[in-house]
Amino acid sequence: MGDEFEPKLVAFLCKWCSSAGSDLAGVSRMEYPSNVVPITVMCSGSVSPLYILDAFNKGADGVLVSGCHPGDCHYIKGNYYARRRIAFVKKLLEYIGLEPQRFQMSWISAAEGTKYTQIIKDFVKELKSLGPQTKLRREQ
Amino acid sequence: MEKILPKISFPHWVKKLTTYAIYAPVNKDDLWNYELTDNLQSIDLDYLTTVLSLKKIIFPQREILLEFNSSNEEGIQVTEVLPEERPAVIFGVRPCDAKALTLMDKVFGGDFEDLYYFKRRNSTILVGLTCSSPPSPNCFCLSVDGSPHSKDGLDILMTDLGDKYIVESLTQKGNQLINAAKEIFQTPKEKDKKDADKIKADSEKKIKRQITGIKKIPPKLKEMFEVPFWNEESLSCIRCGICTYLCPTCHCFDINDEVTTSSPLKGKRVRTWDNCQFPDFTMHSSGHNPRPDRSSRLRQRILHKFQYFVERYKSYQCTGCGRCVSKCPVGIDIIEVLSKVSDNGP
Amino acid sequence: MVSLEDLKKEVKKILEEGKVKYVIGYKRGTNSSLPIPAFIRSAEDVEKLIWDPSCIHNLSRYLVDEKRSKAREKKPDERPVGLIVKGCDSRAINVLLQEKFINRDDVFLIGVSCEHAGVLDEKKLNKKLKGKEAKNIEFSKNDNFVITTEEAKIEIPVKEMLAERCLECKANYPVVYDVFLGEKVSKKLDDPFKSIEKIEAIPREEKWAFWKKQLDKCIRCYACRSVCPMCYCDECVIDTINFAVTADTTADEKAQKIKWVEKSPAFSENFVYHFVRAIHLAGRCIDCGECERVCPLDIPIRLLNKKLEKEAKELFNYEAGFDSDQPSLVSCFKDEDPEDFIR
Amino acid sequence: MKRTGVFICHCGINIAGTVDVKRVSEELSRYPGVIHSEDYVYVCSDPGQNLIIDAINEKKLDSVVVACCSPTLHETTFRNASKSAGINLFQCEIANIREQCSWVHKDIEKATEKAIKITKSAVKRVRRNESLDPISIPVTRRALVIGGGIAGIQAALDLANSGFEVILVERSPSIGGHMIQLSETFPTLDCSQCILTPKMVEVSKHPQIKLLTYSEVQEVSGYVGNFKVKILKHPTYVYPDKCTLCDECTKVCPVVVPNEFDIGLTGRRAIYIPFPQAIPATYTLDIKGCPGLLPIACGKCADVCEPEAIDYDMKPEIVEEDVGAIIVATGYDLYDKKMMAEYGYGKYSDVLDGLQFERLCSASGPTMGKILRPSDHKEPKEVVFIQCVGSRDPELHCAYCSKICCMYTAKHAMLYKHHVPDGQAYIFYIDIRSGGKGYEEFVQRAVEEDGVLYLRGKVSKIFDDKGKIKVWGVDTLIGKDIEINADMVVLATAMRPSRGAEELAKKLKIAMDKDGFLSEAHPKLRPVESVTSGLFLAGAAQAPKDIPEAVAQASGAAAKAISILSQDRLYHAPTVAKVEMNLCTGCGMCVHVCPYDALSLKEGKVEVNEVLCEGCGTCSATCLRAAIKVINLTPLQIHEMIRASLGG
Repeated sequence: MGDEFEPKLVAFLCKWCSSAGSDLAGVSRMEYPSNVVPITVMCSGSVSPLYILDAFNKGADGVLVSGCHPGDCHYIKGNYYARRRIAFVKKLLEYIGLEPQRFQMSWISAAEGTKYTQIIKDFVKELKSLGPQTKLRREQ
Repeated sequence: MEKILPKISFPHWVKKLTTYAIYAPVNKDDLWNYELTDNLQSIDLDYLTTVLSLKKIIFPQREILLEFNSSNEEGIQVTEVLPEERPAVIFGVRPCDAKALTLMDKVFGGDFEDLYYFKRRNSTILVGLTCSSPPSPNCFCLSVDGSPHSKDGLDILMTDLGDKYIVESLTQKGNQLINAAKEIFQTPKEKDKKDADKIKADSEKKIKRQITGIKKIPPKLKEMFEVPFWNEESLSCIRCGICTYLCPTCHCFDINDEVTTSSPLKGKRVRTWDNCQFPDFTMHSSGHNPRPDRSSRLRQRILHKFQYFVERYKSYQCTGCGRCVSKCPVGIDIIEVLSKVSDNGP
Repeated sequence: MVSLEDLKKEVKKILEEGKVKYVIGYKRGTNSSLPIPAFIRSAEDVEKLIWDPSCIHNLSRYLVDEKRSKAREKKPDERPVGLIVKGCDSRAINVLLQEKFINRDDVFLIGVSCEHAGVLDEKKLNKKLKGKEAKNIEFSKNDNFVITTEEAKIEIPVKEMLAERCLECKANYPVVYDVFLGEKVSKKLDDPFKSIEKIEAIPREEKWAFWKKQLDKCIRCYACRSVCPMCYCDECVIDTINFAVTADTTADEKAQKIKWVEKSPAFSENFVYHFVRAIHLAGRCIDCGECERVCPLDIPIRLLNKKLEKEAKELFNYEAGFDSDQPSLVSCFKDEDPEDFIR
Repeated sequence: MKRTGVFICHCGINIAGTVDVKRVSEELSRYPGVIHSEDYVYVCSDPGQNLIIDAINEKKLDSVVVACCSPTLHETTFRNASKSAGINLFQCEIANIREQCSWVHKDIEKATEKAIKITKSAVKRVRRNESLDPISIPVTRRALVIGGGIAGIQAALDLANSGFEVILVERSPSIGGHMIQLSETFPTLDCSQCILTPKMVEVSKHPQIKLLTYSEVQEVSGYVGNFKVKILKHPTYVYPDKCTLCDECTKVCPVVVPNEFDIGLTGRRAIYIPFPQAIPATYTLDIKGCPGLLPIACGKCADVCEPEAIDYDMKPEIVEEDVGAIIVATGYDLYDKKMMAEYGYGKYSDVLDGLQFERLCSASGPTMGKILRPSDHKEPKEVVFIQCVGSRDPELHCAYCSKICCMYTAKHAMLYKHHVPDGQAYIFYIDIRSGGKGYEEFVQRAVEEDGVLYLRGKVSKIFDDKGKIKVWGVDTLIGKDIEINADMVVLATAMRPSRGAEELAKKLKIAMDKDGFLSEAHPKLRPVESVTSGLFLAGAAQAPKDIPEAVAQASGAAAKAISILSQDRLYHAPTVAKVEMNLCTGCGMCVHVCPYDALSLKEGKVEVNEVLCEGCGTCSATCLRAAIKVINLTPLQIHEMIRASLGG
């Protein structure tokens, strides 16, 4: 089993909701695959499309951007801008033929440790069935 | 050595050259380019000037120079990465592109031989083809000491005689290539030679564009470093890199370290084409840019090709392929610019 | 129909009145039949002007150079620059106004209408002429292209030779101008997103193969961004050191440059470049098609930008270049923006 | 390159149980820039913190990464420890390897790999952190309260009594708001005016309160601690200090206009005092009704004014004030009656709204406290009260519940029964919402003691029928149509944000919710703050509320304001946006997206107001040319963190 493909998942979590939600998952001792490495940013609105491309370019098999639910943004409306920006990134990635499952966005509140756990579990499962992401990654 | 090769025998010749990588002009989606091909039935004579010149094979846009690795305890290990030495044959080479390589040889040769360049250059055999009619409306090889049937840089020159080619071997490498399939080559008749001469002579007449008074240009340019002329000529320039990247003689490059992982440190040192028309080409780390605007960059391109290079290597750094003229998005025309220098310069 | 004589008259007038410092229009090129940009400074120069369906260039791009050179001058001529704009070009002006790159009084716009349908496609023309030179290009009464070469006069149906973007154009007349020539006739030829729908319809792996093949070709000559009026940044984010350094630039600022892409023209790097450019043009690209026209490798760059134009329209009902007062697409939102893709 | 120290906490077995901390420490010790790497059982303990301090001193570290629990827990602890060893607070970063790693994974090998990536990522980040000091801002120790209703009065008094100068701005000629119009208040039925007027007088006499009535806020600039306010003071044409309240002027004034105080049930003159207890106690000349300010047009009031208190040449005045905090208490208006034509409001004079009914019940009202029909001054024998008029009606009117109507309608019905014991009160309702101290008991009392008849259902039609008002409705509990021949109908119309609130919100840059009420910073945790720091909300301007809630929020807002005003200087996190001037083209996209209005364009470049900026970074993702970034979480840092997270 040691040779099983272990996807690399980068998760951009907003500090106030999604990262707090993942903390809650920890406090509640929920279990999910270790394939995800979180990068806490201040707000989902600060996630530049370049970050997403950079992650794929550097070998990520999947990228998650997660922010507060609409209306709950710590910074009032950053997640609304994120929603627009990410929509374009997602549409364009799919347009060039990247598997849509590789790039996802979610709303995870500070109370949704369960949701975070579930999303990571599903995401990793999907990535495992897709296999390594070779389309956008830089040749090693 | 001169031989006749019936066109139907051409595939047999290619088939014999199994040890070589075979390149030829290939049309993909209406664009011609020299491509690696394993199924060369004929050389499509109808082909127009390739978008990129031979440069992309001999001096590729990206070349790995070395690899570095610090994964073990002995510090950083550096491994030289040399190009593969598989001998290659390039068919259908336009004389101007072959000539361009002779110019590039001067740059990469000299006191320090560029190992990477010459590994490829020396293992490549160039089979040229006389341009019976100009492959581009902007061909001007005659103006820059070239011709549609120039033998410079070629190992073999083929000329299309209808149902056959007359094949002139020009070098030892050329002879080798013919000898690889001796049996299919015939001895040319006098008429064939005469026909070939006629085609060559006619081919020159078909070249429409020329630079008037090219000889006057290098000395004139010498006096033209600071004149408003460049400003005027570069007004429409959009500072893209087409002219330079498509030029068969432009050879500037940049070297970068492409780091794969930082711990342990691993990566490659690569050489890539660079482009004097880009604003960052001359950017100093201090922030000073000695060629800050379009006019100084256009001047650099012209002066390099028609003054500095001439002074140093006694030849123009231009083979008249016309690529920069045809592909300039805004119609900047080096023939026109130089003609103006010749007519009106100091 | 825009008459060349009217156009010359207009240009002559504003030059003679001293209303503008110069006018950017089109003149005959030296290397082929296609026109090239002309910088008209005097009334005599006006005679060089031409106007026909091969006047492809989006001249608004030169406002970038104008702004840069103006910034370098000690006592700049504050008069506006005269500019001949087609429908798409005028939308570019609107975006530049929206982004405060120019002020409205920096430009004097001579709007010309594409009442016959638009401009031709250079590549389609070259294919048709096979190296022959077109002496004259015009429209016939029934809106066909009439191309006169040395040997013959050929009539070609509009759809065969028109630039792809003109076939899908939404407004073939200028939306902002000071002087307007021609008639505002809206002419719809194709579905506005026909070319995009074609790609959207193909299976994912074929899409991927298509784009892989296309972006593999890129040699990063950057002609696409160089010709783009929206790519007016002094430094592109994907460049590493091409940095408009001034005396105030700190060492820290220089050290903070990021190498998002390598200089190597590998697919992964080309992809980041083209993708970022497309994303940055979302809600800004006005589909002048210049990026695709100038690409020496024929990469269908327009199909990337146009895709996001489609999404902007469909998801957010946003169209670029029609209103210079609205906030940019990505600097506004609506509560009801779609989020069906969010988990 | 920096000299970074890495400390890996075991957290007992919380981390060490799943993560091989020794291996993390060893891997990190080989990472570029890491000078020191060690693990310890509890880094947050005193000996643990001492390890950090000693390592900083001994190995001349200039930055620290602690791999431990979530930064929400011990970031401050470790930053302070680092600071005590002489390095800047911002040179310490936390790698969360507990909540986000050891607690959620079981496989030691994999969890260790991940912990290494997280820690390397933090090292990458701290390497590019700048040393920063909190931004310090001076504070103007005065406050502005906008709105002189009960909420504004309460807030002003709380502030003033705490020793801070207050400017209280009220749009109308007197403070008091809607509360002064009420007769009695639920659930205690104490007299509204009796409890409010003492507070109004206190305001007028308070040395720390500067009262500006008949005034409106025209412009607000600046930021927390340092607002600059321009207030437009409309001319009243009467000098309050000269006016003796003799009332001679109104006797001669030829103009009668509807009296706002009685919601049009009575008239008043163009020169008037809104109500006898008005504060400031003075007359106002309303030029909208006045025939003209030129003595030639009328001039009667000035003629009879013996103290010469009337001055037709009085001009509008702009008052400029510097304040440190602002409380917005602009209150509510009732839903526009034009919208409620379906209930005959405005068409039949005996269809009243709640405030009009209050005036009818009020001892100081037009009928001296007698409940009489406006049409014929007869005592109504059957009165229908309708709740949720305009509220809870998402299709046609307002989706929200106006909250106070259930209670005041019960009160109205009760008051009616007290005035007309033989009359019958009907109440049409959807639900009875009587949450609040003594509220449910109050409603029960209306039903049980006063015999108010509650009908669950909606009214379908109201029309005039020979001097009576016929009310058709449905009782949905018994499913029967109901017809009532009423003498009077009272509508509990919805509460709306007061007129002009939207305009004011724009001036103050306070967000509004979809209904036009001012948005609080957080619905649960920051209910009295607006998103802009230094701006607070009180009363019905934020959402419909009753008097005790308005008062409580006002006191809360005052306390919040005091927490700013009581300081000499304010400190603001320095991790704010920063502009690379030579990349900025001044397109203004970031200015648009900034939720805090911290960005503005100046000479073609964007400028950051560091005090307003909260460092969210939305600007940086919006900028097409990476010309703006948030200090200490820059794109470069994230770029390197991405690399580290992927094992590069």
